[in-house]
Amino acid sequence: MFAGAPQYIVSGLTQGAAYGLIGLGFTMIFNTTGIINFAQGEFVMLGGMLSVCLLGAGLPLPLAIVAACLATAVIGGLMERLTIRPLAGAPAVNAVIITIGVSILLRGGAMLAFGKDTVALPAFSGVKPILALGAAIQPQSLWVLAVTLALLAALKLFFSATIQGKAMLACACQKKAASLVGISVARMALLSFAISGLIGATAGAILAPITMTAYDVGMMLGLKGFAACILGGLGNPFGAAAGGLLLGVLESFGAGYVASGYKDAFAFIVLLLLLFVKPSGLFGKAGVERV
Amino acid sequence: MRIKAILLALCALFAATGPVRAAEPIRLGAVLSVTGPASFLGEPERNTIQMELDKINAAGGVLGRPVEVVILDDETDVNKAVLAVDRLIKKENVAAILGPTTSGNSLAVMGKAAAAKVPLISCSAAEKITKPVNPYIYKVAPSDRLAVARILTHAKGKGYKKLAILTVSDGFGQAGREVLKELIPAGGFEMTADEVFGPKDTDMTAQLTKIQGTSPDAVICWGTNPGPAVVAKNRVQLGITTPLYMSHGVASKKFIELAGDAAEGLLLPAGKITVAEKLPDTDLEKTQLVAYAKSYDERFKAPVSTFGGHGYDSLHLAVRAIADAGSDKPEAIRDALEKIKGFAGIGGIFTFTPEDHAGLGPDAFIMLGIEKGDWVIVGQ
Amino acid sequence: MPAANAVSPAPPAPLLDVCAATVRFGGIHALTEADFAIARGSVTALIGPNGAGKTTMLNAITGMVPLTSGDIRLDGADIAGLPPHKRAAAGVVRTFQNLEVFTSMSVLENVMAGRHALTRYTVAASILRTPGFRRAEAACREAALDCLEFVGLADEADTPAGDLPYGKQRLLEMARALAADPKLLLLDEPAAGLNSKETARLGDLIRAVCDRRHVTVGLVEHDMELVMAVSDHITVLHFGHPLAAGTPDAIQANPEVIKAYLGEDE
Amino acid sequence: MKRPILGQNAAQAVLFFALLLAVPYGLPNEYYLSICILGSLNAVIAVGLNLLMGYAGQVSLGHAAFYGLGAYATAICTTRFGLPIPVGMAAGVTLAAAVAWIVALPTLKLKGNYLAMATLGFGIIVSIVFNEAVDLTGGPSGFVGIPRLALFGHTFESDHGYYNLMAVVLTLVVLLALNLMKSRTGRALRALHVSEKAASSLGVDIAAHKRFVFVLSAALAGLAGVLYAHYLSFIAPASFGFSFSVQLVVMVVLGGMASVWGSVAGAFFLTALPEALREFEDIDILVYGAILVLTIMYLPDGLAGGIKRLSRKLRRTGVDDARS
Repeated sequence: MFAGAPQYIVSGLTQGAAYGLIGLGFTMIFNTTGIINFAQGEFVMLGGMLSVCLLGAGLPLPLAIVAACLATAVIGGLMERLTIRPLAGAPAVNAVIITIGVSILLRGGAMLAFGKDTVALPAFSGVKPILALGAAIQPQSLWVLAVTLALLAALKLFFSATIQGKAMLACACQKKAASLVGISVARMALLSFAISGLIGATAGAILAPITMTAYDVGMMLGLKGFAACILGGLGNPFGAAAGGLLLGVLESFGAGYVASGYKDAFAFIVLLLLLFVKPSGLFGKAGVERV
Repeated sequence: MRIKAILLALCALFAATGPVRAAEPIRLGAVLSVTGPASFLGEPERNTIQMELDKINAAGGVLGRPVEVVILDDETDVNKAVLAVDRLIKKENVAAILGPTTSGNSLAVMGKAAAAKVPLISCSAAEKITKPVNPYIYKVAPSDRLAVARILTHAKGKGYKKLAILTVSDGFGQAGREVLKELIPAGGFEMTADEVFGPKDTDMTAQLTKIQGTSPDAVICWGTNPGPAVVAKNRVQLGITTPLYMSHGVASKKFIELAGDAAEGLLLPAGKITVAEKLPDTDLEKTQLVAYAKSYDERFKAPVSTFGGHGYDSLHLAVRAIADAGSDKPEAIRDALEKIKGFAGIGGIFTFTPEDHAGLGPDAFIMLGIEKGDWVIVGQ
Repeated sequence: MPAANAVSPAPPAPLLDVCAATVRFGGIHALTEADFAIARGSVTALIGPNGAGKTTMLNAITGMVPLTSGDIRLDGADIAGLPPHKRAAAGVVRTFQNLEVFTSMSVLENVMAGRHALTRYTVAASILRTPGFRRAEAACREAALDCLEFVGLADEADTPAGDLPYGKQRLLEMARALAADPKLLLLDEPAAGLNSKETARLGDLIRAVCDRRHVTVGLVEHDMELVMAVSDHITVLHFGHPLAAGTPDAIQANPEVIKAYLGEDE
Repeated sequence: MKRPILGQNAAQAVLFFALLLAVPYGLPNEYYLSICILGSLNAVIAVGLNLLMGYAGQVSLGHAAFYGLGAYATAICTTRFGLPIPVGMAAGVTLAAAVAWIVALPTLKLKGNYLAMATLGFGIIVSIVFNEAVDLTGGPSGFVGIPRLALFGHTFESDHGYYNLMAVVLTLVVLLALNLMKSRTGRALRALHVSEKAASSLGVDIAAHKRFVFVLSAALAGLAGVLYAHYLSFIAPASFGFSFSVQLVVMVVLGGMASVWGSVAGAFFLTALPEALREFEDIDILVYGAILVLTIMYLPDGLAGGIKRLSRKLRRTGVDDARS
């Protein structure tokens, strides 16, 4: 019965790491601005597509990826400045619609700029699988896990050791108080969108060699990232990463042991059950509503 | 650079100022999925129709009149397809409709076209489009049944007994799956696994591991890019060596580019256009295929694919029917289409009868292999 | 200010009788074995320093917070088990410390919403505009306008509630609560944020609610001047337990209360 | 100051109905009729969704699922089991309402982002079932051969006939919504949107009211699904997925939250927009996204809100309007 288990776990973790990274991007923005950014999936798509495009234009692979991530960070910042900033104070659902509008714009732009075909990024270090613990592991999967852990560590450092990091956390807890002590909430929001763009693009770039990418892969990836950070506890960066890994493995097992057609459905069924039982997610603390 | 057919239509209208009945253009309509998930099918179809239209009009059009095609993009969305067909019939009052690109949209608009007694030549392959026969509905894409038959004859030749199938969960995949589940047992094979993957899925190791568990002699993967390329790569990553057949859905250079080394040794049925130059000179359609492939490559700087061929066939069949009928009345075109025999198109030799509005025989597909990144003809 | 309060006659059975109410949030003991009674037709105040458990008591009575133990009787009936929305029908209605006015609706609609439990017609009736619906809706409008007049907001009936100044929104919340024809109206620091003139007018209104509309009033309030002027009876809470209960004069003279409030004088 | 509130809604509805009936005669040709039919179908859903989102403040990112449930229920009843069309229609509406009733209890305890996620997840699960349950729903290549609508012996063959039917249905739905909102239930829903605490302290059963409006909006979506299936006589899972749920939310927000007329306007505008953009070929997706972003930025409370603010400004040109 568990013949394929190691393989399911490996592919689940690889896929899950990417969901976790995307969830991380959601958390960055949610923590600082309270907005769920439905264009997060597009940041991931841009990471992949820009890397492929820059590679095609002659840049070496590592440089292409770094340039792509920085460009997406700039796009994230522009998005905050042009669309989110003027919206301060409008009802929350308007912010959701604006991010949906931006995701459509980014998708349309990518289609016109990169065309409609699926493209792939060459694997960072070859495709020869490494056979270990009864499963064939691609080198690229190790890159995905390694980069995810590196980013998590960098974020932990950023939040605990840098002023900007602490300032962003302050905005997350209490915007008014943060601005009272002189933190420019606006600049923190801009920073959060930029960093979230950077993280999303990184996820896109490291995933592209495995999953290939096209102008319209953003939406489903965005939804999975959103599910990951709800699973792990909205607002908790490490919860999002863990939620992503869990989501990936669940999908993989669901596809392997039950019915591959319903793979996506399992992820969302588990999510619904969790929402009904513990809305604050696995690692989030239940918010006490003051009467 | 893309001269939109509509603009063409407008200036043609203005040009034809005089009441001269003869110079008035023949109006055809096309509903194609130029954007959306099926854009890799619709875009080459649109490009081909525009290219061939310029050629036809340069050679004097048909019945001495220029031909124009109002091309509408349904974005692979069924509502937009219905609205587009409505517009073509009621607003553009076209004589015949080319497309839609996908089976789903074709099934959705068939009724409307037939009700308005306007002939429709679909560019999709689903058998349900022409079975049971609707007098006004034709299709140019070869049925999945023919592609499956080609694979199974090859598998029979190799002496395989146990086959596993892995199909994509969209219109194309489902149609293939139904025919596979019918013909595999009928062909005396044993179906060991029936797995599915999503059009946007990015990892099929779970399905392949499960299939490997049933130790089949060969696996048939039925889908269109990018899924099958992921399957091919996963197969190499898992170190699986069981022979893998692909469907004609990936019979394009794009697939080889995406799958990279993982495409090595794969087998798939394809229209002859894919290997136009490599065809033996005795082949009747070679000259036509090579000409089409070359001009498409020059104009659109992209390798040709069988999908573009559907655009070619639907346009040329319509023009041929207008010439045979000597009029652009929808009813006359419908009747003329039904009488077309031995028309050498890109998809194959078309012969329509009142009972068969698909018009293609088994010769539509030949078996191809992939060696060192290029196609190899494996045998008729 | 009304004349000094006459000493109330022998106390009739209390309208509200809270016995040994205990409320615990995790480790915090908000209320421990607290008894609290409100006599019918009286204005009874519940006072005490911050954190004494006043608002918790109010929330417990209105079902916003579950009782850990003890019981609450209204007019003899046990209401401890009722969900919050059933307590209004039982006759207990409250206002809130920080304003909870329905800003998206007009002033009149706010007060009509107050009569939710009393307007009797089915959803189908409201869709088909049956005569029964028309009568009930007109009656509801009538009663709502009457409450608005009572608090002096009659001519602002059609203004959006969000446009009213703070003081008037306080009055609106009162009118809305009155519209529910409660047996007991609980006011949660109604004087918060009001200037002295507005507080005085509030005092008259509270007396009027009790004397003219015959609604018993429970008042949680910090403004001692208002409490002493308006209340027939006062209960003092200290660390979640009643310290003393009696007439305003008795409470002012009670050493325990002074100690609790003003701390030990050396 | 006694304004007869009774006749006002009915009067507006009759005027609206007359306008709808007149529209076909103003159209250059019949092609635009099918846009009006699809527009009115979307309007029925949008009005229902606005009761849920605009009035009661409960966001739903999965309403296309109820639209699909209605469509597939009637398709399966009438085509696979050969039941008469009215039975299929009843089945469609009831199935959508029943599923909503079951899903409502656990879902509506949630708030804000969690509620959005739960409804989104529910919508995706249902669209996957449409796609995978091949022998029931015909799977990804869709469900063919749904009979044209036939009621009381009359089959609605022509688009014009179907449009007139839609005009009747949409007017009744609008009247239902207007009347409901101008009643005890409407006040309770708008109250709990602002403050659930205050509403429940006044006797409003929050859970019951949320479930009622959730089920009502689902039933209306189901009704639209039924009418869509019998209009197109073909349905495919792709039309009931997440992207259509998003379009519905945009119709409501663009039209104007808590405004029945706003959602009707939003629905027709967003149905006609892509058709009007067809001339732009590839870049219509860009134009659609841009219009979305700009409208939300410059008309935060939607078309209806903007018009209301404009009219209030015009009425008080003299008095400085404190709340801009």
